[in-house]
Amino acid sequence: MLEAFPTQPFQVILEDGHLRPGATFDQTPAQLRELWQSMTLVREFDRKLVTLLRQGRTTFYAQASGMEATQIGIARGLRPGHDWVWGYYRDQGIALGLGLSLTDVVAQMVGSNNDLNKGRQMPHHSGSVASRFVSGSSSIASQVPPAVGMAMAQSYLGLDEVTVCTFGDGATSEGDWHAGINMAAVKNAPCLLICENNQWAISTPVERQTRSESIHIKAQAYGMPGYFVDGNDVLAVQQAVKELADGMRNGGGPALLECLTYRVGSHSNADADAEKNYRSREQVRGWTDRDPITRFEKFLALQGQEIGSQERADFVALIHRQIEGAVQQAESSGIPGWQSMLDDVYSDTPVHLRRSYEALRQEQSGQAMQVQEGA
Amino acid sequence: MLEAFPTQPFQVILEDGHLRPGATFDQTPAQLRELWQSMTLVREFDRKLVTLLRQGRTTFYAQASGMEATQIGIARGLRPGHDWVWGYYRDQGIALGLGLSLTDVVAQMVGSNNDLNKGRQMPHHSGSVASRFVSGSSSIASQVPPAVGMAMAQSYLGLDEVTVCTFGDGATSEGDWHAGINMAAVKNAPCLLICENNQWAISTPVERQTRSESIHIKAQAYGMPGYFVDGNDVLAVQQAVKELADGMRNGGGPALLECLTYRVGSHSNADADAEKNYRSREQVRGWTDRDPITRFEKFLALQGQEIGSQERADFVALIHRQIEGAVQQAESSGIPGWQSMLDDVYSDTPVHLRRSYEALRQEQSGQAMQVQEGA
Amino acid sequence: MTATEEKRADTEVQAAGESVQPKPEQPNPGQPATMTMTLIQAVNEGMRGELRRDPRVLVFGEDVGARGGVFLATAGLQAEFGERRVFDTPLSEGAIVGAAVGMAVRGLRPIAEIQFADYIGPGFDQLTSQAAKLRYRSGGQFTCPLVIRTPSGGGVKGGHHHSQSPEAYYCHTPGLKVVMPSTPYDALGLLRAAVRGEDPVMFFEPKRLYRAAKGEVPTADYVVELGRAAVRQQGSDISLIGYGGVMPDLQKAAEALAAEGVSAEVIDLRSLVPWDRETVMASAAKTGRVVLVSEAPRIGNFMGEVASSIQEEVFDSLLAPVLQVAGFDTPYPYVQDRIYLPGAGRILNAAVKVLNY
Amino acid sequence: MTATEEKRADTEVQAAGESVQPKPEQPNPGQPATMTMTLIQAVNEGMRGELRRDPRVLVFGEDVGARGGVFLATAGLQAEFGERRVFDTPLSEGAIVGAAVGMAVRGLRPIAEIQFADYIGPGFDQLTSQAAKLRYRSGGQFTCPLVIRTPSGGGVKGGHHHSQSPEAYYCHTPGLKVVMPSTPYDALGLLRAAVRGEDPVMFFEPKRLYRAAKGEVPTADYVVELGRAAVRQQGSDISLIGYGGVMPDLQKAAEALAAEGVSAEVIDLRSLVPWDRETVMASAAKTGRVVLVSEAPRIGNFMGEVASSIQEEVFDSLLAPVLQVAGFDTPYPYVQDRIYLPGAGRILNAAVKVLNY
Ligand SMILES: Cc1ncc(C[n+]2csc(CCOP(=O)(O)OP(=O)(O)O)c2C)c(N)n1
Ligand SMILES: Cc1ncc(C[n+]2csc(CCOP(=O)(O)OP(=O)(O)O)c2C)c(N)n1
Ligand SMILES: [Mg+2]
Ligand SMILES: [Mg+2]
Repeated sequence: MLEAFPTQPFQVILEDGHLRPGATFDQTPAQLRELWQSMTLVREFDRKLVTLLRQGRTTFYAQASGMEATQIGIARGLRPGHDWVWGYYRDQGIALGLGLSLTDVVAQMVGSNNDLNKGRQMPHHSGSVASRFVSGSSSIASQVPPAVGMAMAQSYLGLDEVTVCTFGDGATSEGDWHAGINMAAVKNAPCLLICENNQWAISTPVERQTRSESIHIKAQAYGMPGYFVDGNDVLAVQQAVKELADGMRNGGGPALLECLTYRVGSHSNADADAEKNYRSREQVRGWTDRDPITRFEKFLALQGQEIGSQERADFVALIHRQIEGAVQQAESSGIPGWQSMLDDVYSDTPVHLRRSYEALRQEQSGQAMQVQEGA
Repeated sequence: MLEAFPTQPFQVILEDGHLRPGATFDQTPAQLRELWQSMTLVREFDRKLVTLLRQGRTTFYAQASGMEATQIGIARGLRPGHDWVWGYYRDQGIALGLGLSLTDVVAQMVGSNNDLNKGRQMPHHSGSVASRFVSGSSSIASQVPPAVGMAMAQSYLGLDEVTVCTFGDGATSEGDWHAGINMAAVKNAPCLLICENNQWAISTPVERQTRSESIHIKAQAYGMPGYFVDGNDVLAVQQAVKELADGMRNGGGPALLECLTYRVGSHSNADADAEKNYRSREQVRGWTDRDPITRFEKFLALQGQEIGSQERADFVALIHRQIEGAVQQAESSGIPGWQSMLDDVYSDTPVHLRRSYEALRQEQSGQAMQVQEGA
Repeated sequence: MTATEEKRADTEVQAAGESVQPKPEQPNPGQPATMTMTLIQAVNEGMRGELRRDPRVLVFGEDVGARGGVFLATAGLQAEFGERRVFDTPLSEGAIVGAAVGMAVRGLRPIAEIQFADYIGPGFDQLTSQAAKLRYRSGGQFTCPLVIRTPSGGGVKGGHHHSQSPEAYYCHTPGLKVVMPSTPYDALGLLRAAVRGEDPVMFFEPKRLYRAAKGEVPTADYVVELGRAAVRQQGSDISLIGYGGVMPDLQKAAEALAAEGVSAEVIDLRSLVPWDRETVMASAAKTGRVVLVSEAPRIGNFMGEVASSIQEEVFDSLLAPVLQVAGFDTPYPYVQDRIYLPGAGRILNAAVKVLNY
Repeated sequence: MTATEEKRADTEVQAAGESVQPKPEQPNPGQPATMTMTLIQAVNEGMRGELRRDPRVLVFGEDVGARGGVFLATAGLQAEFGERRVFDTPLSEGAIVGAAVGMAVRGLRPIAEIQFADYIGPGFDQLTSQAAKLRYRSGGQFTCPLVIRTPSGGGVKGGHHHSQSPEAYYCHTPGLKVVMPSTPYDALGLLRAAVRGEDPVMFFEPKRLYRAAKGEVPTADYVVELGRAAVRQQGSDISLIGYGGVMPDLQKAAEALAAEGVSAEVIDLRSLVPWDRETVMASAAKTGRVVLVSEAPRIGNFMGEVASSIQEEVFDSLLAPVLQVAGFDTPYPYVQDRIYLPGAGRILNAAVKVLNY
């Protein structure tokens, strides 16, 4: 049983890869390998996408590197396709973990015709109704009240689903974060609110985001339990999420869970140059030394399930091939045309949009004059 | 020294009027009498204004009855005209306590020509720059971020002022409440955030406003001390406010102070009939039995400073006469004319408002046609 | 997730979904064909009917439960449908609007009340970032059919926070539909259409007509489709076009004109997004003279779009400029409440200007 | 409070106030008369100059300190003026706008950055309930001169939360002034006017012109008064009127028209509230043909007000309907970014329609 408001984060695997004395786990060797694979997938996805960005094949990228244990732990603590997740832009690891295919996630990053979102959002806004991973809004913390509302619906409908809502440490300063969490508490909505505390919000460190001693302690303001796990320990995150989600299925109320981790990459490619102005390489290095995948590999080795170097190389190569395939698939599927720009505003097409459609049709079919465009 | 996060509210005067063992106070007998007078003024203001409302001489009224110790305690804990207060609509007691005259407060209630706000707001939105009591907005909790900004300015300017921001229990659910308080903590702004917890927000009891065990405990979410006083004990409120404000003058950071009290009147006259649908007379009676003025009178008697019945009657009569005078003064000052409607939108009068002015001038001088108005 | 799990999950949800399917509205043979009611009774009836018809409908907001709402729009609903379906929320418009979005995504039909339109502000980001864009941004995968009901407009001497007409903000937010009835018939019909539709709808209720607007309403089920204006009075000389709280003033101005032998067409837009271009253009083309009336501040109000569109589309038919009668570009005042509002006199003046052009 | 206390309090404040009085801008004799800069450099220079001139000026927002803002608009300011005057805030637009209001009431001159105009939403209530109404509601007792700077508009393939043009919301909020420069000269001059003025100003910066718009800027102190449009090109056949990011497209369309022998007048509104009715009406009356261009969604955008006003005021001079070229009534798209934006072609088409009318 997870303890609320602990002083130290809950761990299953110690920094050196040993099982914490007293800790247990019930994953089969195959399941443990799957965790490693999923985390590695997220890491390699970052690497590959940064390369693609450099090649000009995508326009924007924000790494989840360093946060793989948190994101895969969350996904693996849930019942995918059953529980719902309202995440945020950096949650590609959760998306992949919940079963969105590489094709889906890559298509969204490219905004191609095979994007489930029809190319309507910038990269990092995947969504899939089949995976119950809701296409997010860029507006920080705006996912919190809707996630709570969804949990209220689940409880009204008597479903045994839970809704997970994830957000960064920066998000905790927004008014809607508070508004939503307070509502969850008052309505006892089965919403698991998870902070992926990577300690930075662009250039603002968490100490200048809030003066509270931690994020999870904020749960006290809502009469809700606050839990704290080592976000670089995939087994700890998975166990915590599973325990809390299962508690909610059985009528339990909401909880706030803080996963302490670190963003080892830059905020996004747009931030890569500026990063040196606000954080030291030493701080980053301190956290790359605490890499969640490396820690898990040490654990596997200590459990006699070492990842061999050939196995690793093969798996990484496989992922890169798959991503390359997904990119090619996206690219060859083409980009949504002008017509799609006018769809899905409403369930129907009101007269003003029909008129826009007609005007654009004429323009795009060359019936209108053209002026040479370009800078 | 006030203790942060206590389990029981801080008291100086016990329910039966005895001084709490160990408690002290330093008011002179004259100052104690003044406290009684100020609380009685607030009480009688409610009575008289309700009468005026019935007579159709005002349009709206919201009683502070039951909350006099909180409001007068706050005003008397501050340096009036020096410290600033961002209050809310029910703070007529603070306004009067800070030195707004009955004329000022009544004129605002009437919206007459002698209203400092020029009749621009509905009743209950007094403001006076001389008293540093800011004309408020009806939008609940919207005063919190500005109050914090003002405190930031005070600290930037090196002033020894503090800003007090008051709000109801209901206000604590709003996003801006959180946004502002978090900012105050991070910026260490000398802002004293005071919740007048009267346990109801219209028909919503505080238990359905939040599930936290108290309001002051919410301070933990901001790494800020939370204090708790008996809001029906004027000496406790005054001492707490003074101690906290003085601490801030000397470089201390913000604090959250909860004054536990009760709204014994209806939310407003608009709510008088509906009240029976949501709260029991027993609950109200339980709290009228704990009346803050009665308690203070018992205390005075035990201190050998009893309020004689003649003294009381004379003082009450005086107040009613003064209020009646203020009402007559307001009524005879007239109502701001149409021109005033177009002033003070900006520091200057942009062309579109000059045009409106011209159009209205024509209309109001009868150069435009008239249609018989009225239902 | 294995295929079996997937199957089971689906079945569960469907089962839950089935238990909350709407029932067809049943005709009641004993009932009279119409009833007289006020606008607020129609709103109340509208919610009651939808709550009865469709178990997916929930009603919530600040003080809507035992209190029945500060205007009593929800009076009696909690008593009839219980606290699970009609409930109070904490004092947070962000939470209210946001919760409605999430409920709608999960298959419910939330009707949320914002106590006054002046207080939507804290829920603004939820409306513009979440409700308005969810369908679009997800390529139609996720939708949020919901209704935000809120009393709006002036005339109750409530000062600026109980009198504003903020509808233009939401009209300028693609993805939201916006309506404002001015009669009990329309209130009931539009509310049903909004609840049964698939889009987020801002439902503004002109509070000064809550009890002032009375009318006959069919007892049988009907809807008023969004996007259709109502021609309140046919006319040939001039078109007076408005919506919401100003409608009685338009009627009064039309009567005054009639007394002078001028035949005014009176149009109630009812629905702002989408708005009924066809009816408006036909009228403007017919009369060639148009006065647009709204009580919202002039700059950027919704009638700017209507004026701009009319002159774009029927320029040659216009015999005079399209004039606007609007609120002033000031915060809504307190003591000058009645001066601020358009009113029949100002409408008549504009009409005369247009007629004498 | 006793009279002595009152006196003392006043003196203290004055003393504090005195220490933060602005210095008059000093001419620098060694400087060249003008400098070339980009729009974002002008914004940066504007803040630097005001920070130097007036100790009451503070600059804050998300990531504006060490990071220098995500567009580097505040680059170098914290290094020069320290963390007391240029600082990062928590991630909360409500707190940022609200804090600016409170600071301004206490005598400071806050310049707050909202990272993208799309993120003003959480600060909407602070803007509309507090900033816009404080002077009015207090009868002029309290005022809040402040500037909210924010990058807005599309063309950077940022999807709907990095591309929107929400200025109409604020234009429709009496009490706020609203400007949007499209040149470095105007950016610097308007920013100074905004900071030195006594009102809350929404200062929208068309982000796609941040580096694309380059120009000569005087090194001497000057301001661009709010409420004055700039006639970018005199012309006699048609008026092309716009503001912000679309201005280069208007110029391009005007060039294309010139090539066909059509003389277009090009007007940059620069200031939306108040807007320059005089210049616009004079131009419309002169040419009789007007195209209004804005990239905001059409319904309820600011140009609706301009169109409505033009036809009201110079109806008889109009030779054709006033046409609008605007954004579409959809959430701002991602992949069709360039199709969504007006662009010179669409402006030219509208111009030709108007000319051939
Ligand atoms: C309402 C809002 N304000 C500002 C932004 C701009 N912004 C994008 S990411 C970000 C930092 C978020 O930090 P955090 O929540 O900690 O998430 P992280 O990026 O660290 O995963 C900001 C300020 C935004 N997207 N939404
Ligand atoms: C943003 C906003 N939403 C709703 C309202 C309507 N309203 C006025 S008073 C009130 C209850 C406030 O309760 P509380 O904060 O406890 O103060 P109290 O009236 O008890 O003193 C509500 C909901 C408002 N004024 N502002
Ligand atoms: Mg972070
Ligand atoms: Mg209360």
